[in-house]
Amino acid sequence: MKKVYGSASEALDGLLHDGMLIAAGGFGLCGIPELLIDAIVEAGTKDLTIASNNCGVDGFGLGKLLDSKQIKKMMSSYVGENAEFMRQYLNEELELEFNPQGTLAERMRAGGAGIPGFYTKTGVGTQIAEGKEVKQFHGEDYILEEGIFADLSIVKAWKADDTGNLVFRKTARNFNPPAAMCGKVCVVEVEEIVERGSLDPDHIHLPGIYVHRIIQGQHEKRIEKVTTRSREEA
Amino acid sequence: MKKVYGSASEALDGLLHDGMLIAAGGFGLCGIPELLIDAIVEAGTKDLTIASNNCGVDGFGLGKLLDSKQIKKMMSSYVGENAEFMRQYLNEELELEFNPQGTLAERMRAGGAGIPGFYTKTGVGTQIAEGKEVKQFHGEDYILEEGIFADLSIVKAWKADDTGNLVFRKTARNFNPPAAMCGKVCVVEVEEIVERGSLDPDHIHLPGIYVHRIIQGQHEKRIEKVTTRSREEA
Amino acid sequence: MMPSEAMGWDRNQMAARAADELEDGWYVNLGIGIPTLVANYVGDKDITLQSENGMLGMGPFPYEGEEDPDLINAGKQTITELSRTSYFDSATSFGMIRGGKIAAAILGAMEVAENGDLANWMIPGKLVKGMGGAMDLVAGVGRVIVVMDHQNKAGESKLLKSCTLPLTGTGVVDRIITNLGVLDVVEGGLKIVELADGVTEEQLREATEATIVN
Amino acid sequence: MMPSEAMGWDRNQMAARAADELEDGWYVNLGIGIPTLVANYVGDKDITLQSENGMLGMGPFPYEGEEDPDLINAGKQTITELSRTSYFDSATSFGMIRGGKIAAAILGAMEVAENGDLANWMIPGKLVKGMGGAMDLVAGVGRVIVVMDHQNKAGESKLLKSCTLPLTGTGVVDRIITNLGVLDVVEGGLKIVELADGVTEEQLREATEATIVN
Repeated sequence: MKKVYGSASEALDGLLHDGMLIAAGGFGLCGIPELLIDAIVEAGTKDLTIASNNCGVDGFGLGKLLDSKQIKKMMSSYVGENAEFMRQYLNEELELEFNPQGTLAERMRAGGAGIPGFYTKTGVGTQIAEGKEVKQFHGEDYILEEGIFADLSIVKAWKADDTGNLVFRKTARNFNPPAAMCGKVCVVEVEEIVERGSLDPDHIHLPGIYVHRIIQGQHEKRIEKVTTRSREEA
Repeated sequence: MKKVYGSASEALDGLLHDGMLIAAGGFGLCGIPELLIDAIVEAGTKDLTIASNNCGVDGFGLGKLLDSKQIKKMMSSYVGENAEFMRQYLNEELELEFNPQGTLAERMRAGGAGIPGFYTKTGVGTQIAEGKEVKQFHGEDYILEEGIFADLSIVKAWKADDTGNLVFRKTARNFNPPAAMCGKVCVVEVEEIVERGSLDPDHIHLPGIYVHRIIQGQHEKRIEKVTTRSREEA
Repeated sequence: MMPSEAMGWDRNQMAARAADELEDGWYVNLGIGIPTLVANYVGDKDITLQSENGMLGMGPFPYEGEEDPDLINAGKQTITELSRTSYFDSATSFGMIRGGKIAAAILGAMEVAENGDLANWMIPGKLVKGMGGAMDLVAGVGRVIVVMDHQNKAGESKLLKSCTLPLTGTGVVDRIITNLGVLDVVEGGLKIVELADGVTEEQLREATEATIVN
Repeated sequence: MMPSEAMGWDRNQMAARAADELEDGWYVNLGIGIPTLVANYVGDKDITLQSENGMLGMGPFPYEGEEDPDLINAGKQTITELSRTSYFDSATSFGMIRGGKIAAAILGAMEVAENGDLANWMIPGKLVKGMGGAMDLVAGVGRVIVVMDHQNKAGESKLLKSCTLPLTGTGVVDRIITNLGVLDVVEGGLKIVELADGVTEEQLREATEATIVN
């Protein structure tokens, strides 16, 4: 069963349709599926709902899908690092569903684990709780949050073998595993495809069962906020 | 903050009380906290409720706590690999709450993740659903299962550093991470305590935040069912 | 009526027939008993076996002397790993089961009803060891295939109008492979897909309590 | 009334005072702004910092030229790792937050009410970027410590009878550290724990809208 594809466009072939729900990995610009986003821009798929913690920046990452007006709705915890997002949002060209960051991650993980709903204390008594069921456990209020079941997951990992076993690197792991889990189909871009058996089976972060298609490519890996200390501080 | 203790008894000092709920890692006899179980036998703590997938065998693992009649109730998916379990159960000396294996694992993980309840399709329409809330999502029935919040977790890992970062080995991982997560206090026994910094931070299975006390010791690691193939088959 | 063991497929033939159900690229969970034998018949197909205690890519039993106490399957037997193997914890393992990532489970059963209800975990009045992962599997995997003898030792049908034993899951079975043939759970009852070697449709119908539809 | 910046502790003194709240062995989450400075004052205490994008054991900023795009904190700044560091995914990260494993969060705020309500994520009519992980943190961690100026730029109290802005969490704040002193949320209102250098109780009371109890 061949999982390795030649390019991002090939890997997405047949998987895109207008109005679909896509779950995307990444936090800020760290660990984002750059190449797959570019291929979706190229494909021109419209009216997308995207579950992703953030929405990129002007001209990079998911920001590109904003520029091309392919996004109908974002499900995110923190957005607006780009002017185009705010312009479209204030003009009501873009819908926005705020999710607390942990609720968003857990909703993805829940969707992937066949859990349609779970209770959390996060957001109780706030705007986030509006319209949501409240239930008491052990004398305290919790709200019901629903699992996210995406049509497609787009994910960035560090290494993969050809069966789709994935390894991530440092904080670039972030939302990638939960995003991968919640999609009907999951397409992954990696920096390196390694030989089967070369990844220690104890150290695989996401087993190949979650991964349907893989591409290897070059990543820009742009840094959003370069912060350093001077060597004198040491 | 010293997490490393000299013996299982020392590591459990002050943590045991009659009637408490203990979550234990392990599957069958694989990856069980042998040394901590022995220390609880020695301590003589009574009326224990134990959440563990299985209950050991006669004279080994949790079976020892059955022999000493310290267990009041088991929360398990599969039991009775020992005669003493069945004797006590049929004499109504022992309570038993069956949980489907995945529900048990998820209940532990949920407790550790601050989720007091979640919905699952597992067990809908069966004895397991009796007395549990049923809710529809997307036109299908799901039942509500509650998170497990244990007083103490007892866990077996392969390696730890002194900050409690853990690595497990092969299928001995099993219930150990979810069991570790759901305890107010978590005590871990390992085969080896390694120097801080020698575990790759990308390959830590359970971060030290979940681990309060650690001991290093010798493990019998008994095999329940030795099965082999003859070399001629190859 | 004759006990069914005498008729149709033997255990290995049933396992071979069940292996035909598996498609290239599938991740599959095999129950204990006859389902375990299915692994011997997958041939060249790219099938990855899950062991629900926390492993994908389950290999064969080890050679004598190479048993590893940290490497067992869900039946607690010593096994080996493959080049595709990955390990994970029980919550993750059942996350993939509940989440529908396992394409198929092949399981034994005590009873199957014509509406797809399955009973395979307890007989009231007898010692009950528990459901283990069976309830999670039947509720979660993509396709549930039951492999079992068509009749019990008393010669009674195990394919029933409705189950008499406590259920493992309701409406969960997709296909049943018995020594007499292959049947699908469809609207209104069971549909005969295939007859075992030397078994007539009449023999199969006669050995079946469940409604058989066209 | 004078803007509060002129009185009491400066930003670094507030951060130093907040660092006194942390106990040996704690796992702690620091918000952006003044809370970030707290890391400079933990001294010899064994404190492990969480970055909620998936890291425990957050180290200092890298030296120039050693930035790693795969290693950032929750404020998206480049950082470094330590010998105790571990990485994990966002679901696991917020599992430990929601599950109460993080002993304390030190956060900034726009408003705190005398019942512990906290508002720090949006001002209606202004651009709203989102709550990020703030709602999860205040609902989940063991102890929520707010560090903020006592008054806003217009000289109005940020410690209120009830919040006017949309809430981040209800009844979640345990302790407030401002430039004027330290206050605890207790039954009936706020209790003065400590006065900042050169600040009198009268000055603090005058600068506070919330009920102050003994």
